Amino acid sequence: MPTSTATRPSDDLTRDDRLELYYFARLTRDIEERLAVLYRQNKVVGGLYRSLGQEGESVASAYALAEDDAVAALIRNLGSLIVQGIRPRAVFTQYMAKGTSPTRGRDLNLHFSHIPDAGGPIVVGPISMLGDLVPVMAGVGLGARMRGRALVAMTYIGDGGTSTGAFHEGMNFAAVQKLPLVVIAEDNKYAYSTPVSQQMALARIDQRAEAYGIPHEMVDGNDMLAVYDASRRAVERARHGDGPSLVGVDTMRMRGHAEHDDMRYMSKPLLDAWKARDPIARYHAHLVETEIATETDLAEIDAMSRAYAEAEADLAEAEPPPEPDTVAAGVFAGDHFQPTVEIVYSPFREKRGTPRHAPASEAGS
Amino acid sequence: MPTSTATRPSDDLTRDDRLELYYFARLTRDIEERLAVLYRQNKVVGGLYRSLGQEGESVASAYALAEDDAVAALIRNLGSLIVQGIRPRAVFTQYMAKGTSPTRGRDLNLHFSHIPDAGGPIVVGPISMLGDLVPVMAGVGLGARMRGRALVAMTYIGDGGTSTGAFHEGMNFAAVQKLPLVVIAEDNKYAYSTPVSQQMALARIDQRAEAYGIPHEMVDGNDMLAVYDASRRAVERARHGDGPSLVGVDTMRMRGHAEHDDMRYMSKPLLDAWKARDPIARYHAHLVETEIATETDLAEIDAMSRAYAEAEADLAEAEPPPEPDTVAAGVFAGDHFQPTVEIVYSPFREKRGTPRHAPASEAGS
Amino acid sequence: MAEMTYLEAIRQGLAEEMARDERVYAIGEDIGAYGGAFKVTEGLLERFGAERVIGTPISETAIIGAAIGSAYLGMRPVAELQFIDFVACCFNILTNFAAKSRYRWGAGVPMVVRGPCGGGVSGGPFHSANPEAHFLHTPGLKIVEPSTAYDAKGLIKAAIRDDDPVLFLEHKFLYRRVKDEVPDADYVVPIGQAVVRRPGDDVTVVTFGAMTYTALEAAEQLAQRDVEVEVIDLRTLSPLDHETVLQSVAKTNKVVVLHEAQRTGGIGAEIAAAITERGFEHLDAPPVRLASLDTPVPYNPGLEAAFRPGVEQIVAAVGQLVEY
Amino acid sequence: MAEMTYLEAIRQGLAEEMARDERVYAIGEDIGAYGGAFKVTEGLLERFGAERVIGTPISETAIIGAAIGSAYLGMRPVAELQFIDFVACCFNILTNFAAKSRYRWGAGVPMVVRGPCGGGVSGGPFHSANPEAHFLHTPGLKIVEPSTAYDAKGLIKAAIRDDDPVLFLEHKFLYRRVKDEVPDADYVVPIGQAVVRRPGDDVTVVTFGAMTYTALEAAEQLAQRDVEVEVIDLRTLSPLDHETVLQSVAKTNKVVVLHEAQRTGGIGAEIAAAITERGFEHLDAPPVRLASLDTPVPYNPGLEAAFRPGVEQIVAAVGQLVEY
Ligand SMILES: Cc1ncc(C[n+]2csc(CCOP(=O)(O)OP(=O)(O)O)c2C)c(N)n1
Ligand SMILES: Cc1ncc(C[n+]2csc(CCOP(=O)(O)OP(=O)(O)O)c2C)c(N)n1
Ligand SMILES: [Mg+2]
Ligand SMILES: [Mg+2]
Repeated sequence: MPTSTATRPSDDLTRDDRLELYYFARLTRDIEERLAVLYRQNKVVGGLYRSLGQEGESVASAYALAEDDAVAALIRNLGSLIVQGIRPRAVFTQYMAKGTSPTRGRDLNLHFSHIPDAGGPIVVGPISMLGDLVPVMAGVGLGARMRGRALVAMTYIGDGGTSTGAFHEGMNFAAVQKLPLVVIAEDNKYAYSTPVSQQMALARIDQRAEAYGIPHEMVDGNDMLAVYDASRRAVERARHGDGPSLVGVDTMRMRGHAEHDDMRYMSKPLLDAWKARDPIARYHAHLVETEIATETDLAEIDAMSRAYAEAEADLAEAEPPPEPDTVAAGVFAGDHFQPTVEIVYSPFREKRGTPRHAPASEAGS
Repeated sequence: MPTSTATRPSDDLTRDDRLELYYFARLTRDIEERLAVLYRQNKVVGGLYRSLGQEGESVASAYALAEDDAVAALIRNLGSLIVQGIRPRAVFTQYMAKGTSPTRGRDLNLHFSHIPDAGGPIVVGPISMLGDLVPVMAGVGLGARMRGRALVAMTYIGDGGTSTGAFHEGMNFAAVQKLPLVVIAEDNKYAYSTPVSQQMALARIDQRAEAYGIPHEMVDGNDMLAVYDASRRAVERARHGDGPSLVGVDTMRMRGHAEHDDMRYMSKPLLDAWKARDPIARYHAHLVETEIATETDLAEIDAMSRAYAEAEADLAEAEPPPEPDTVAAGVFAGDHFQPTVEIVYSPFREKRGTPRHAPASEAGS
Repeated sequence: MAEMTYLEAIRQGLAEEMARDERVYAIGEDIGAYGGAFKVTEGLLERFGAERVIGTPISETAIIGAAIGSAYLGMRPVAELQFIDFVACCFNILTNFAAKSRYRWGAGVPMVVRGPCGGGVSGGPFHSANPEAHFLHTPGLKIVEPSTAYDAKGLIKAAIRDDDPVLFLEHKFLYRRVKDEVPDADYVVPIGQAVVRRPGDDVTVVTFGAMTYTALEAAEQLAQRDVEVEVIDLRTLSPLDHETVLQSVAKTNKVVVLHEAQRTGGIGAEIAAAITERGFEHLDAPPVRLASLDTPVPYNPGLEAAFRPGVEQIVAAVGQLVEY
Repeated sequence: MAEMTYLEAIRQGLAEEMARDERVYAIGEDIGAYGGAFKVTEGLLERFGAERVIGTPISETAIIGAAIGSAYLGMRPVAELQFIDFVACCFNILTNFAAKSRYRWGAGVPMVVRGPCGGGVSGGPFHSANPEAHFLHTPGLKIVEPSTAYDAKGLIKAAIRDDDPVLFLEHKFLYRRVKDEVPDADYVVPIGQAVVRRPGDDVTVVTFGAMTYTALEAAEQLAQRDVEVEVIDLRTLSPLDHETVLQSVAKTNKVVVLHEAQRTGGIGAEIAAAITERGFEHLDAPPVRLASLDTPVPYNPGLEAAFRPGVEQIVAAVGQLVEY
């Protein structure tokens, strides 16, 4: 694992960057905590799928992207959307199937897109069928190249998702075409109830990449800076025309597959062991230890994050359901439906264009 | 490449085994030569897909199987069917869409099965969609295990076929379930017109296996004994419960994709270089050099093979077309259609049960 | 006799077949320790062991491929798709390998592919599919969809004993909502037989699955207006039981074809076309199709309700037919 | 005006669109140096370069996925499937990702998926598919199938300019057998419009693709018996041009629906059902469906001929309708 090389991309992160990373992880968790409350109140339509314990890797990997790059999140990658500026309210309205949600109540949770014509972050939503985002994001990379845009496409895949044919075809195509694609492969120990040992005969998920001849590395997924470093290396390779990479993250799904899951199949000792490795707590401790922030600084961020999540949830709750008579519109072009998602910036940047980390050319790669 | 280990499985081959191997390769080529004539005479219905230059690997790999094992051939693996005892006439009738063909004229070329209830070789035919035979043969291995049969399932995949999602899913499933599956992956430089470099970003096809954590090796596909050795090692592993293996064979498709293919995209120097490495000529030279056979011995086999291929072709030609009114029968069970394929034995064994190579337990593995 | 849910009936039918015939086994994602996403296979792992209750990677094509290969070796696989929507991921191997095998080579593929279908539970565009029309056009494949616990058990047994591949659609809305009497004795519900759920002389409603209950509810309301609706539950969708349908239409002369999948290209087209072809002389009015809108299945409950046909539409359509 | 084959017309239409709009590009297996299995893309690599004529690995799902992703970035991919049969291998990503994208998110996927369909060339069970019915039931996807060179060029252009995914079925039997006049000027054949190929008052035959010629031949024979058949070539299969069909049926009062795919669950069911629904009062006889048998496509030419509907069956069916 090349994380021991002398210079780490994260060395270039400013104090604000580091605090922003913390904020994004916290906000991700706070949004989900709020969703869990709404779920228990029966205000979430359908299921709730948490990323508890994995917020760090989603946030830190997406943090390696530039503002105008493209990201495609799976259900447990809320953090990546928060980093790219998706307004939390949009997420709440999705879960509550509101008429003003990015899908106008037509699809669930993180299943939404944001594809501006030019400029601004690109978000491609998934379909439920796992694996398909890999070829689609390879296509985003291909399209970008053809349009002369130097963007990088990042997406995620679970240990389970790597077993799909679509994953294979997409990875291989990206490799042959040397597309600017970064795939974060999350070994979170389970796919629904299936342990990784029943998913693949591999000790390390990143070995999947060997079949495509693409660079890969495995990192501690609960060490946010390690994830950032590996992702950043992969993003730089992609940006410099060196093709796709796969970053394997070793992490743990700390809840059941969904909130309704009884978790009976999950190993208790494993859960306990990983509890001690909570990515946010670890990063918190790191910030304090390295004197980048005081407990008070972080408590302030915590409070800000929580208040924001709650305010956004409240706004979303007040939104109306969709009008039933809108149901048939928008199957084909020519209809009026053109959803928008509001892009927001963290208090650490506040406006578009403020660099959130050292520019690509200066980053250690 | 572990072909340099002290004992090679092929060390155990008897003189008859070695001559039989030669005979099977010759017969494969002779059948195809005859098919080419029939094709030019417009007696073949549809296309003709040759295995010229690859007969050696199909024959030598299947030769590592036991008589009652299961094999699934692709279009260029006629040799493997000949080894397992499929009567050449069946192949000719298939190509000529005869009513007495194993599919009664319903499907083409090597698209046929032979699945005896117990005992005898199992042949599973392909569908045209590449890749699917891998999960299906994994299933044959699974079924065998459940039925308490110690058989090994072998199938083939082209460089192109390894890019399909079905290949991936099948390999991974076989690996996780430790199924008795051997996959021969043929790098024959092209998939239709697509060079391997546009198919995968890999120098060696066997590296595909890395994604599944299964043993693999790469062999000179035009060295019949090398192919036999590697296949035999894989077959032994499978038979002993050690799960699937992949054997990569480095070979060359010496004709176009099909007889109608203009071959204009094929590299002439590459073709010339491989011409000098013809597997049958090389094996012929080896047999003479090692004094296992004289030129005369081999000329006799040549003549026998050619005569047999011609006689079988003539028999097939005389067969009737299917009755048009049989067209609707046999979609569901309860219909009368139950095709059979005649299993024959080479002059080197002549009858079922004659061992064609040293029994599994004694073979070097 | 025991009262049990639709879901329990499937589980019991599957378990009985596994006990009866050691060639029967279950394969699918999360079907082992977890008992499947909907718990249909709960307890099977404990009872039959990991050799016969095989949890798989997320690989629908491998699941079906493994089922096919093992069926060639004499096994009788029952493959679960976690949601029937994922059948899209194995469309090729199911329609091209499994369904065409017998016709091409005489090699039957006795296998059941089962999974939860249907909407009404806010599943959204990828967890609400009613895919029968995609497979109706696949010679070699049978399709069944029970609406009662009795039929669920009888049909799963029939499907497992069938020598050809059967797509077994389980309506997830019914899993725990429907409960009825199921005999203790071994029985099957033969594939290919529809059933009249409610007799009536005025208008026939042909339907299946969860819509059977919607039709019965509408029939109840219409009866109060002295309109007697005959409700036919097809149970098997391929091959269709044209006989039962035609007999009813010969009596009522008016028919509504009702299903939950989208309208265009749906199974209703085949049913309506077949009725017209065979029963034109009996028809006093054109067969009316009631189905969902031609959109993906929307997630929001209000939208989904607007998308799907309901009691109201049936009552209205029957009312119009009566007037016709 | 220039006379050219159906195949050349597609090639020309594609090339013109690539020249007109740099966002249009081609992707598929062997479409580059080899020019595609049927040579439809011959010369495009030389003219437009490897950046816009992308040969791919054997990965249909990756082809469609790449097309979708690039379409999100503003490109207009034209994806070739070597045989349309292989659409089964990307069924999921095409029907679930591409077709549902606009409805869910408002993100259109302007893309053409084209490939050779159809039988009559001894292609056997996996190289003869007419898959329209599998996709008719997919809201969000359009389907076209030209029967003339003129339409082939006009429709490929319309498909490329369309803002939604279009499945473009090219009948391989027609590739080199059909030749007609194609204007030099830029033109499109609008998606959604059927055309009357031969006017007639007695019986309507609704068909498309290669069967158009079979129908015309039958009409010719029937004319000698003073039976005047009106032949409608649908050209677009989704959305269907019900208007043109109904107008004809209102005149003839009798209709044969003819297609090459298997009968059960075929597009003929939808057409027949829609005619009955909307035109019941005009019908003097039930719409008759003529289609292939419900089996996989057999390989042997004699079997395939017995499998497919031919001139004889059309003549017989029309004859019966006239007598009805
Ligand atoms: C093709 C496909 N098959 C099955 C499912 C059902 N399913 C949804 S999530 C899930 C488990 C996913 O596991 P993994 O990829 O490891 O991601 P994680 O939930 O652990 O983040 C399954 C089986 C699906 N979504 N897609
Ligand atoms: C899924 C699928 N896509 C496309 C094809 C069309 N096709 C038939 S053979 C072939 C090339 C196969 O190449 P390879 O796997 O390398 O085998 P080879 O012909 O070289 O032996 C292609 C693209 C197919 N059969 N299946
Ligand atoms: Mg996981
Ligand atoms: Mg090849």
